[in-house]
Amino acid sequence: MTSVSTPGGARTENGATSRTRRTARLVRGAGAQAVRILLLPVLLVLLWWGYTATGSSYYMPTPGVIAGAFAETWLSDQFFVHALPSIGRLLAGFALAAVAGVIAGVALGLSPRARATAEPVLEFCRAIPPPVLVPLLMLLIGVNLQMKLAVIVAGSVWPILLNTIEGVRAVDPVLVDTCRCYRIRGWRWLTTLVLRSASPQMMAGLRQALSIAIILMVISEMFASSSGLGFRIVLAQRQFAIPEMWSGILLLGLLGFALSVVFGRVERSVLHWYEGARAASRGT
Amino acid sequence: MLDVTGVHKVYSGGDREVEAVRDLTFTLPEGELACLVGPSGCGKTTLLKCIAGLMPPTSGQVTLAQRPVAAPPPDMAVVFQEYGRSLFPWLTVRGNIELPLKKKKLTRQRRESLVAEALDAVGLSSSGPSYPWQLSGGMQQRVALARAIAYEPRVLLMDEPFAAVDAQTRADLEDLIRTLWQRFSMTVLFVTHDIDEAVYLGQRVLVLSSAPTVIQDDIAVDLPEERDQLTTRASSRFTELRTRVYEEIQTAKRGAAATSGK
Amino acid sequence: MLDVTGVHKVYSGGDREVEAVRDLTFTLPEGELACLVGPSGCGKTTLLKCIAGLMPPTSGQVTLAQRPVAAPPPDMAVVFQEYGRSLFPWLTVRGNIELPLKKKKLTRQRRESLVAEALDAVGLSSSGPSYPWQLSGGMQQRVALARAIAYEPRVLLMDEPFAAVDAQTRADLEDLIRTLWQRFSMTVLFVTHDIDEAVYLGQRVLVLSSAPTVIQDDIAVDLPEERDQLTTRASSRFTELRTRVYEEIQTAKRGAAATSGK
Amino acid sequence: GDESGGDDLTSITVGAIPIVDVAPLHLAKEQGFFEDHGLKVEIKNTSGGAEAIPGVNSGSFDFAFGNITSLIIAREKGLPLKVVSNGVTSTGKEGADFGGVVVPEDSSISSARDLAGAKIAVNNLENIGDTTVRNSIREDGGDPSNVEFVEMPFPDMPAALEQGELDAAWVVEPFRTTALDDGTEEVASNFVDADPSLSIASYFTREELIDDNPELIESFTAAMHESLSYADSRPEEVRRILTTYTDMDETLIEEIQLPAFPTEGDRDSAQRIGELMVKDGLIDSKPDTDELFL
Amino acid sequence: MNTMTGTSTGPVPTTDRSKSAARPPAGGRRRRLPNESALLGSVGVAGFLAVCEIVPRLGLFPEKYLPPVSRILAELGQRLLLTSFWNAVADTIIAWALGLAIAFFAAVLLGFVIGSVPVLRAFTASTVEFLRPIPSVALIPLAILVYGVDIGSTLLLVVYAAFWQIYIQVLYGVADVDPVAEQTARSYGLGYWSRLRHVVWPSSLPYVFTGLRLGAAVALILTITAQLTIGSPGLGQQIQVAQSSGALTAVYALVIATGALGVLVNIAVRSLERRVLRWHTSVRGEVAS
Ligand SMILES: Nc1ncnc2c1ncn2[C@@H]1O[C@H](COP(=O)(O)OP(=O)(O)OP(=O)(O)O)[C@@H](O)[C@H]1O
Ligand SMILES: Nc1ncnc2c1ncn2[C@@H]1O[C@H](COP(=O)(O)OP(=O)(O)OP(=O)(O)O)[C@@H](O)[C@H]1O
Ligand SMILES: [Mg+2]
Ligand SMILES: [Mg+2]
Repeated sequence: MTSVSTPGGARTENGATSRTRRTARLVRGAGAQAVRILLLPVLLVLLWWGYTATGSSYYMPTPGVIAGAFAETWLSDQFFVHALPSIGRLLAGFALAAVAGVIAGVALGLSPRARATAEPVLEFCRAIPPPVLVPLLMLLIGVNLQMKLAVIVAGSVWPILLNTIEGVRAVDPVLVDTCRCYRIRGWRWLTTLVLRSASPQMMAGLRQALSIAIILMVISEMFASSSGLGFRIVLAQRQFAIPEMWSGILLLGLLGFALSVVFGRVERSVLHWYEGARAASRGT
Repeated sequence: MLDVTGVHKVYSGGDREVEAVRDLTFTLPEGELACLVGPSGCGKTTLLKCIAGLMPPTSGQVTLAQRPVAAPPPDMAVVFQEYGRSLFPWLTVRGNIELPLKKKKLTRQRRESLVAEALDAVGLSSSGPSYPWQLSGGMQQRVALARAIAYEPRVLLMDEPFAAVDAQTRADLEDLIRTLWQRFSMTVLFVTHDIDEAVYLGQRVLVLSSAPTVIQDDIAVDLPEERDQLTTRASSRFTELRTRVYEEIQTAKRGAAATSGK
Repeated sequence: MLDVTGVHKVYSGGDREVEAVRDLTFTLPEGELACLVGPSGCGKTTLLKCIAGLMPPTSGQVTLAQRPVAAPPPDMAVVFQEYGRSLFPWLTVRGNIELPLKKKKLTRQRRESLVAEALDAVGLSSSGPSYPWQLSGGMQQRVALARAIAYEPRVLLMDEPFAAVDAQTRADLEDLIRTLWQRFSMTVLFVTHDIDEAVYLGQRVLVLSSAPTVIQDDIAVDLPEERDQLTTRASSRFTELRTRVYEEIQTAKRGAAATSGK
Repeated sequence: GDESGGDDLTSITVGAIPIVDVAPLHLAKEQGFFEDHGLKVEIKNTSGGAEAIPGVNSGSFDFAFGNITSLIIAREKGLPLKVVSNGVTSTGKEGADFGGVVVPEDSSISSARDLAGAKIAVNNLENIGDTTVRNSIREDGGDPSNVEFVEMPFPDMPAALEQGELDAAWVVEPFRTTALDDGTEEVASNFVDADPSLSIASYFTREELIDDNPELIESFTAAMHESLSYADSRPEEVRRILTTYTDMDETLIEEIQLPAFPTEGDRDSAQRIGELMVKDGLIDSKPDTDELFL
Repeated sequence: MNTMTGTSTGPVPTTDRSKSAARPPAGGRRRRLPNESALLGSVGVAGFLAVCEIVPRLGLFPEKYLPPVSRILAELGQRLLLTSFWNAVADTIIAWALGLAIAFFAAVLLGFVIGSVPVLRAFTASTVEFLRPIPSVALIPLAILVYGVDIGSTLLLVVYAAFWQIYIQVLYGVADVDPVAEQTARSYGLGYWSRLRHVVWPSSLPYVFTGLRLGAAVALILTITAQLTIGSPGLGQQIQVAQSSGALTAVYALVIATGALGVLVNIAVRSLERRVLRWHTSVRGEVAS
């Protein structure tokens, strides 16, 4: 082959100096990160505190009281008895919803006809509130783990499904043509073209679904159960144990935050090309 | 053999219709290298997509080796005009080139050597691990080209594949295409706006008219098979041919100016 | 006056760093038309983006009329190399051209006539109501150009703006740019791969070397102000200049080939 | 709800769950007992005590209907609520009360004692249902410590029983009748076991309103008393009014067991419930139930 | 523009639709599309109804707990004649529309501002992630306390739940702007707000629409749930009455009414989307071929 020689720019390898620089940057980065994460929550807690300390309302205890209740309620074996199984169900439900949502979303996104056929029914199902859905599921599935999972899936699958559909519909036609003419088909076509190019929107759906799954975990435990994080919150609410109720909500929030951190990691590695391309043309 | 018979294409999107191609008929014998020139917007890309089986013509037919083209035929590679968008941003340069090879039953080694050779041929040997969006426009275009040649197609369709590279690289790539074409006896259809390039590369130059698009002229390039950037381009026959093509395009556009006045 | 002083740009994405531009220093007096040529991937686009204030250089500085450029300065228009992606798909061709005019305090009539004139100048008068994705590559590129000229900028930066149009249209557009430049005395920086074009258009041709990129040469084009596609290009001075530029680029690439071997 | 409205009537809002138990409230409105006492009442549906209590607290409701356990708990937790009128009382007849524990037809459970170790549905955990059912088991000589109570809304219990999801369910009317019609057996009348004259639920208000407007309270209590005795003596009227504010099937309405509606709640029964709650650990110490009543 | 060198590249002759009315294939196909999708949708609904009819009839589940759909529809038909039903529908729609509108505008406004200012986004991310998983139902006592049992509480719950759905979509949408388009706008001196309006907004529209569809359903769900638990008037309350009376058929009938509302909302959003996003790959590809 005749060879053309144009090197694409000189590449400087990082030496030891840049490594120390990088560590320094990392340390500074961790500090800044902590400030970024904590600043607003601290302000909000102070605000809450200022508000509740003066006009004490029965339903809004001070942060101190909530923290006390939190320590008492959750920093004990209660966490293992009630919270851990709930988190397990939540993760299982989310995983099922992700799989179901992506598979159905790809199928419906690819076929306008399938979508036109299924959409009214799906929209119908989507509009049914879980409190009326649960009795039906109890009837169809029974009162068991599967029912709880079904509730979580039935609620959190929608953002994944809708976003996947839209992501799949928006695949760049030039890439579609590229795949067609190189006859990239089947599984490879699905994984290298469809899923990848829909992934930014799919990630949006998954992020939505994660917090919805937490909410539905709570709702699923409001029916036919006698344990679980959601159950504890509802029970505390009904028993007017308001600080305990808030401590449960606090735990949900913390759970949501922790999961979103993990999710962020996954997202960054899945979408590194996407972020990279964006950052690249901004020249940073 | 590639047969294009009475191809007519109308785009109908929104509230208006655009007749991109009126009526095109020509035949490209197997192993021929033809260049396609014509005014901007005359329907070259449209024609290419019809030939590639990416788009059905409104009427008329394309056949390749006696089989009507309804979907992209096997062993065909296309370099798209929108080279930037035809690269997968989530794959590295190497990944992009390797992807179409994966479904060919090749050993891993063979695949890797094909990729390396193609990258080397377009002068990007060190860019394999980069992502397309880390490359300049011209480099991206060369990646798209490398993908096509690594695929070792029987039919190669190229839509202005050298538009974004510098003159020197372009000359090298022209020679590369001719070398590959001779070596693998591919059928090549090459769209370009550079008249010199069309004459230098092709065995034949097809000139399209402005819309309503028909074949304005079909010029056989009777230059010697062995071509060389310096001597061929300096030959008087070359000059004659390029003048002929230039005039045809002028006519094509004047015709359009005249009709568009109505 | 545009001052580029010691501009150095390193892209650091992921785990590797790419030095796109090593050290560039030059001055463009107000109202000058300079062309920038250089091998593919040498950093022309990078430089243009630094000048446009879209990207901070790693070190060095760009000043425009004595003011350091940190953000895009007012009255500047850019034609991007990725013309397709720089057009907004949700706006029609007319909408695309009109958008930048909206923030200028113009009457509606004036705006409309600017749009119509620009469309006419690039030969797309009938494509106003189309969407960019309904146009061919060359037409899209001309829309991007029309948007820039309708804006009536003081500084016009163009990155291979004619790469996708046919030879005839290209010649017309070259003349268009020169006419506008003379009429509005803009400062123009024009990136191209076409050496003839660089010489024909510019008052000055800047040749960039391959990476590590510096200014290889800065050639004054001493052709008469009034240029003409036929006579100018036929003149012996033109041939001399284009040979000079060609050789410089050859040297630039050979240098690169030599250094890249180490 | 505030003092306004034409004809010199005071407008008030009462929150109540739309079930059999609050028939007297609807009768009072329909029969004009409220108007007789200068009240113009708007009845708002709630889904139970948990929503009604904050509603009363916030002033959205002037009065509401809630069960005695919830009220004791709320009071324990410092919510200033007071009962102003009796609501609904057990019939005191074993096997013919408006609530009871039912088991599927083929169940091996035949008495309250056998419920030990069973999976029993109640509508709300740690509330009147599980405390009284535990009590029934104890009274029958069983051990309630390893009974598994699960939460489930009443409407879903008959289906869950039939599907075999549960060993037993504590149901109230009309679901008790539905379940019995399905062939289930009633094995305990938990209210009766706790106290034959158990006042299950009452109408209550916030202390603040009592201090601000004692006449209003008097009027409401008086009207309710009239209506309660009206209802207690005229079951056919109760059955009739049910068709207006519920969606119950008419044949079902004819079948259900109506509760008793004495005008005065049995304060001793509240005391009894308080004891049971302490026993089950719902609250720490025996509540001063007298404080709860006006 | 006489002094400009007019290039004479052929403007492509474009046939007006009026002129080409004689050419049926293209035009006909285009007009048929919405009808075709309506037809397919009806097929889907019919299939769904058939399943719902057959499953109870086969006796897989006791009929009294899962009545066949014909009986449910008959019940619904009876309710359709009652003004109380339509009042409930109106109450539901008002609460839903109000809640959705508030959530939508708040989320879009905040989403765009916060999404396009990286610093703001970085500093609010933790709080957002903390607040999102808090279920609206847990806020019911607080809502009742602050807003009473009227529409205020319902709105609080609806807005709280729907807000996050739209907000997250907007954040992702804002991040999805093509950098070249963004740079084009910047180089032409478009300011922050005009970039937001002319570049960021249109390119994030596909995400916003998905957010709107998600938010609309969640708002409907929360409206019903709030009415069901708090007892403010509307379909939810009717469901609650029916539930506590053991009138299962009525419950299902009302659920179908709710679902039908959801379907109608989706049809509306979809047709809006087809108009607004006609430039987008997802829509134009399907319209053209
Ligand atoms: N999707 C589309 N919808 C409507 N019209 C289209 C579409 N694509 C292309 N056209 C029109 O068809 C005509 C031919 O376009 P095509 O892209 O084939 O031209 P081309 O010869 O490749 O031009 P260029 O040299 O500029 O790339 C143009 O007038 C264009 O406006
Ligand atoms: N986002 C990026 N990340 C890393 N490297 C980059 C990035 N953008 C450009 N480069 C590198 O910088 C160098 C210069 O790129 P640039 O786009 O400026 O070249 P160019 O002169 O415009 O080339 P062409 O003529 O091909 O358009 C190239 O080697 C390219 O690989
Ligand atoms: Mg083209
Ligand atoms: Mg470039």
